[in-house]
Amino acid sequence: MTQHATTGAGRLYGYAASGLAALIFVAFAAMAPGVVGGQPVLADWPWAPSLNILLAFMVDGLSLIFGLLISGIGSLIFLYATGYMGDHPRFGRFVLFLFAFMISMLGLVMARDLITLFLFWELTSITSYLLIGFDHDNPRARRNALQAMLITAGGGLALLAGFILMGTAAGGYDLAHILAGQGLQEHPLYGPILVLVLLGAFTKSAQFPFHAWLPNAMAAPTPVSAFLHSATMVKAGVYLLARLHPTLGGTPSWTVTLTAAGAVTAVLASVLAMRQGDLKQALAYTTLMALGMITMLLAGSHPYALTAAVTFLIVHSLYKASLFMVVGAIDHGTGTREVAQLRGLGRAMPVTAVAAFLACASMAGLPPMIGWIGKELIYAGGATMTGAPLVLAAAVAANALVFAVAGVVALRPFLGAPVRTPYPAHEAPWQMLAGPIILAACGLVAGVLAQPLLGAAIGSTLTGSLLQDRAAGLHLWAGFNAAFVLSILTFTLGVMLYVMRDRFATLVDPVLRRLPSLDNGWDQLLDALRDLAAWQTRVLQTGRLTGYMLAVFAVTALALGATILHGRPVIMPELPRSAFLWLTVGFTAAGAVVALNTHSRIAAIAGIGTVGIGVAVIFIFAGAPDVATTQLMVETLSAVMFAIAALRLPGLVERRSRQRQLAHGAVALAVGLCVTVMVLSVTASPLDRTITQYFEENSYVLAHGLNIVNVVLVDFRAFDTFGELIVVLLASFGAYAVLKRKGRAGA
Amino acid sequence: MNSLILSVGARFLTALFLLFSLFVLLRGHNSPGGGFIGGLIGAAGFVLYSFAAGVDAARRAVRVDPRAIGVWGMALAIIAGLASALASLDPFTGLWLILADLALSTVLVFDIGVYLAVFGAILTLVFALEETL
Amino acid sequence: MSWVLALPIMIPFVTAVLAFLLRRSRMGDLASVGGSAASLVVAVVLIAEVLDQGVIAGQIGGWQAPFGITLVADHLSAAMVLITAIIGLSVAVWSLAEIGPTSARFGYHALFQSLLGGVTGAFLTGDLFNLYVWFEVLLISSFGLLVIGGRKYAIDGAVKYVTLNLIATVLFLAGAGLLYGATGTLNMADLRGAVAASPDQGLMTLIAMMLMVAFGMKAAVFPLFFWLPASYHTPHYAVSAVFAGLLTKVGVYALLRVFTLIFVGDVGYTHEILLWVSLLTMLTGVLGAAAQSDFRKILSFHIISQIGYMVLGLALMTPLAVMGAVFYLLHHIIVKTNLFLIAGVSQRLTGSSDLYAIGGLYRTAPLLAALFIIPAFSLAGFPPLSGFWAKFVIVRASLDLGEWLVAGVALLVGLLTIFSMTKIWAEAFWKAHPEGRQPALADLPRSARWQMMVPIIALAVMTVVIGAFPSAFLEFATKGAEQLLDPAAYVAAVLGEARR
Amino acid sequence: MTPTAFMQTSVTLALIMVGLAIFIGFIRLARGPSLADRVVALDMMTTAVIVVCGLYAVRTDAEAFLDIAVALALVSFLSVVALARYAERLGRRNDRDD
Amino acid sequence: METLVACLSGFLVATSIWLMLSGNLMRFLFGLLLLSNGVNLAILAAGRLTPGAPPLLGVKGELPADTMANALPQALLLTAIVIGFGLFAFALALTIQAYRTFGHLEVDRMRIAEPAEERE
Repeated sequence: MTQHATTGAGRLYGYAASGLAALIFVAFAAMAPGVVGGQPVLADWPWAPSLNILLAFMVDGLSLIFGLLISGIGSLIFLYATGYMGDHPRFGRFVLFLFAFMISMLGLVMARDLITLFLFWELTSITSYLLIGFDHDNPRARRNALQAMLITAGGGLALLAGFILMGTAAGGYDLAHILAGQGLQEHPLYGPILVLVLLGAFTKSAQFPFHAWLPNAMAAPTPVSAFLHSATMVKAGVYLLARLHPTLGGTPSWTVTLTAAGAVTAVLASVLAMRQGDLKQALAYTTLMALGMITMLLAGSHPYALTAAVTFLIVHSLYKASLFMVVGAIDHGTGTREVAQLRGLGRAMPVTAVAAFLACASMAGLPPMIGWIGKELIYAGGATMTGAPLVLAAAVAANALVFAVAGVVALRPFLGAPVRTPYPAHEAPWQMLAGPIILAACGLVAGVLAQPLLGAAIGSTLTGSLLQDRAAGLHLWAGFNAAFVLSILTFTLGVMLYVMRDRFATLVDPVLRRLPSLDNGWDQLLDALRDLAAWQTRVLQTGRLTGYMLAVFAVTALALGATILHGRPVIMPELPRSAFLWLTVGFTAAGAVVALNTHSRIAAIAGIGTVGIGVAVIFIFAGAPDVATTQLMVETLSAVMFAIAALRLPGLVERRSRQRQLAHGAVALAVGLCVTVMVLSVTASPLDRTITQYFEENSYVLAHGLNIVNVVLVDFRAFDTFGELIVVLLASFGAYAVLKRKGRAGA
Repeated sequence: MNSLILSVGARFLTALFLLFSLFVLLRGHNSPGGGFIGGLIGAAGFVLYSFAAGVDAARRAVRVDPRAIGVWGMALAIIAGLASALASLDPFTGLWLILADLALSTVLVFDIGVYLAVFGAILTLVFALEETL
Repeated sequence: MSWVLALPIMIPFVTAVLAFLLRRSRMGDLASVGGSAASLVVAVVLIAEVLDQGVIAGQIGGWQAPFGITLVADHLSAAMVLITAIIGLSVAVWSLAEIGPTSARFGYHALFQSLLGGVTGAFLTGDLFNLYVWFEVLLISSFGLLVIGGRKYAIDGAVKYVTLNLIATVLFLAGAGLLYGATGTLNMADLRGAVAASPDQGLMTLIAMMLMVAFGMKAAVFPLFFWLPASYHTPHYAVSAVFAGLLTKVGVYALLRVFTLIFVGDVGYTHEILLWVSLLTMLTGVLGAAAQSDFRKILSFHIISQIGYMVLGLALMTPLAVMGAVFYLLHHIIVKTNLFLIAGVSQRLTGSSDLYAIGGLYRTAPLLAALFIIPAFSLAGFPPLSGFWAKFVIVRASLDLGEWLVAGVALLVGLLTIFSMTKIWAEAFWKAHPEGRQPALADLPRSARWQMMVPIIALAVMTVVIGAFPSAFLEFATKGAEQLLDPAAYVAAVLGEARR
Repeated sequence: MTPTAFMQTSVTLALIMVGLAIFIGFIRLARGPSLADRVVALDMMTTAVIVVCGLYAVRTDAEAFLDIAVALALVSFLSVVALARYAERLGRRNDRDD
Repeated sequence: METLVACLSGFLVATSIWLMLSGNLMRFLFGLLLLSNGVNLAILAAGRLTPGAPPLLGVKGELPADTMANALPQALLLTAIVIGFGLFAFALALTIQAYRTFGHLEVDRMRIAEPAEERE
């Protein structure tokens, strides 16, 4: 990486952000006693009172757990990032985005108003877009950032609709109010609300079938993955499910949907995780598995299931953040993340190895790690759920697979004889080691001291946020029960899978290959969208002016014609007897006919001139000398200008095919007919002449003029005339510019 | 165009046009006419002149850039519209000064503005068209 | 009273005269900026008056309505005037950096100011025929501005723009004339009563449709929008910015005004049509954008799609929906103008507007990148930017009515908007410049940098402020919508107790 | 038949005849075939309109229509001059009009 | 009388549309002129046709004995005619410039601003 002048400053930003995050962590910790004691912290400001929207926040048990995880892991991540990429030329920008992301995430978990929540939800989408695409010179990164953005933002829009409906159903957007109410399970809008909210949550938490974006999001720098895909971004969806569990949960549709989506995601993801050659990809898929597991547990309504969900969430955040950082350290130290190229790193990277072992032990669910308690609880909770056998089977399968993956990640790279790597393997700097070690150690400490450390927080989450009457206890030894048996089964299966992973590969690979790839489907979807767009543009925006005009006139004819049929205006035709008028109308129309098809420019001009003269005669006939004079003057000047212009213009040729002519003629006649009908209908009833009468009476008295038309023009309606003179003047300006400005190149 | 009658007559005709246009302008408030028609007729005079003597000669005869004439007309119309502020009346209210038989008013100023704007605009147009060969 | 209404219209024309007379010196440019600043001051006074007194009306020439021409300002009009002044000043300043002495000598500033005058006149007039006149003023100014750069493709764009818009204005003229013939009045407040009292309601609907086509064309709704994408990418950037902000909005304003004040007799028919039109407008606009690869063309198509939202608000005709339309109108002017200005800076820095031929702005022009994010994401409807509230209100209004399809389309279009905005972002900002250029703001001359960036920053700040502190703006829009849906105050202000 | 009635009838008859004249002039204008034919026909029609103005002034007893006649008489030949110029230049360029 | 003018107005509108659609810019201009005339006639007819007395008052401002023609639509028409002329003049200039730019007046072949799609 190239050295940059601002390197020192960049690192400083990293440390500062880490410190700030640590302060936030402390602040949350300080809030903990009160919150655990059942006193959530509340704050709100009016935001859009006319829409009944608050900028409202609340810290209860659930928010507290998330807040601690986000700020705590965040602090370590900033430290890690400083070691990992502190000399990147745009590291300052990186820290800024990551910090903005952290704040958005904290806002999300503390929001008490649905719209406030949505605000931060979307902010996480934007900031994660910028972070995933941080390596913006790489087209792959840009593509994957877009994918993440579109899927999560699309879900976000569904969520918005869901929230709006919830607001309507519950009579407000204030969560405190909604959760205190009856729950919306019986409300007629429940169905749509559920579908829309789940769409939002599933896309954000990458549940099947929206999971494709998450592994692709690994294009981001590793600190981003470690943060976004362990404790934060992807957890937003599960957070939302947990948060809304009391008001939306518990119905059959909730249970079935969550169980199915969670189970499929968990199993599929863990199978896929087994098959990844890239360590980071493998971790990404196990993240999916964890999200699936939590979603599945949130389908339940029993305290055991929910305790398991919350506990497993903590478990996963701790080990996954740690492991991502470990992988980053390996990448940093050796130049590769390919499992196949990594052996025997334990000697060169001892601290990393320790962190990896500890984290993987938690991931595998080995005692006395917190992961063991989490797994036990999953089985205990799963047993309470509807469809328990299926749930348990899925859980065992997923856990066993993850056990094997843990082996691949933690054992293989560090054990055995060292092999050649792109760089000679070396330990990472301290900034990059602090995070993994601390978090992995937390997994151990939390396991040993589970109940004293976490019991109260989880308890208050269950009773305060999820409105259960109690929580399950967190014990390393819960007795020789069904859960224990299943754990043993899991280990056995896991070991078998690890040992026979090549056999397993030959077994599943053909199946996996045949599965439709959602990622390819994504590209096809976008291509289809582009094709549709291109097709539409070809059809509508053809670049051919006659097509545009035909559309405009056809729409006019259609709009007027349909309305005539719809409203049936009254018409009373009545033919005049004046022979002179007939003659005038006759030659006017004939003049138009001459202009219609002639190839001679002069004949066309003369024809138009005839029409002008005819119209002027009608004006005379109607007692409008001013108008007639103006008409004749304008007609003369138009003819003069045309005559000047015609010298520079080519002759006229009719190029339309017979068919076109017919179509154009039909549209033209239709519009003309509509105009005639309108005029006839207007003249069918008498005119209210109040205004004219006023003009006639006051034109001399008040405006000192005998020519009423002129008085109207310069006095009664002088403002029209003012605009009109500007139009004429500006027309000449425009024409002058168009004719005189020498054409510049450029196309 | 080399028609003797036209080139000889054009000077007189242009003067006649101008005179007639002023006449139409000034009496417009009471009989058919007014700024528009006056402006059109006045401009027609110079159009004829340009036919007879060429655009350059016509431009010289007008002396000022026709666009500027038009803008001054617009300025006059604006002044006429805003003048009523002095009498704290609504905008575009006519102010009348009637001396015996002669009526002077902002309304007339406004009409003169219209005249000049139309006059300038048409000459701008026709001259620009003529010059694009 | 009437002066505060007339001055916002008159000042731009005075400025136009001054700017033209001073066109050969730098003073012309300064006159334009000064005049725009004066307009802004007057617009602020106007809106203060309106906030203070409700709907205000003034009679031109002192002729009592409905005999003379009335100027009226309610919340909507006053806000539109203010925003026009803001856009006017921003673009006038921005123009200093783009418009060269040649365009100035051909009367750029005069045309530009007249455009603003015409737009303001259209917002303030209470007379249908006078509205037509202001439409023409802004139209002819826009013709001039479109071609003043003298580029070849501008001629092509102008041919399409001019021909199609001429058709629209003739339709408007015919509609106004026929409506006069049917009711005997042109005053819009008076027309409300006259149209309602007309014995031939079928005819009223028919004239309403004629005006709908005319205004719909101005507003660029489906399927009458062709002129917009054909021309908006061809003139000076300053010109397309002010077009993008204001021109179509005049059409939307006219629709809003006429179809809440005058033609409410057959809402089941007219507004149902508007509803379908709005949906198709949203969809076709956003899909059109997805097919483009030119910065300004993408933005042009998005104008169409966003117009759909505003028309949708009108079509739904509930207080909340109309409020959404009003809010959308105001927010969109700021955002869209800003995006075109940013496109202008981008073109200046990277040398093209073809997204496949440019890039690298993110790395070397981070300020511009940050400033693009704000309006772009506001357009896409992300909180806490102004566009979020606009979209929120419209979607909520349609959901409240149980219009699932409408809400779905509105949301889908939001998603596709994100798609286009991120496309611009990825191609122009993230991607490296294909020719390896390193476009940076420092490349601009010092003065141009200020002239271009200050308006962009100001507009971006407005977007953020409206989004972050929406309550005052929402309440304002609510009040505006109330006035639209119940025009009693409007009618009373115009006509007094005298007539009808 | 009173003199007024006689006057009215004659004016109406005259109007119809002028109308016919315009129509006949129009036929020349439409058929051409030469450019000069058309230009002259147009001029003739304009002149006929001047007559219409006069007759109409007599019929309605409103002198306002005479003003149109005067103005038109003054300006009408402008278009003829312009068209003639056009014809002349076209001839010089050997450009056929159709 | 209105009926006949209404028919003429509709006829002029129809012919103008046919001309406008022809794809030739000069014909579009012819169409534009006819369209203005047609619409002006429609406005005149909508304001009712009163054969005879022009809206002029007597020397002392007295109203004439028989009803006068409606002054308001006449004023509107005057405005409309002049505006129409301005628009026409601009369109004419644009046509000349388009011819100088493209060498022809076929609008469908003016494809600089919206070139035919190449990537397909």
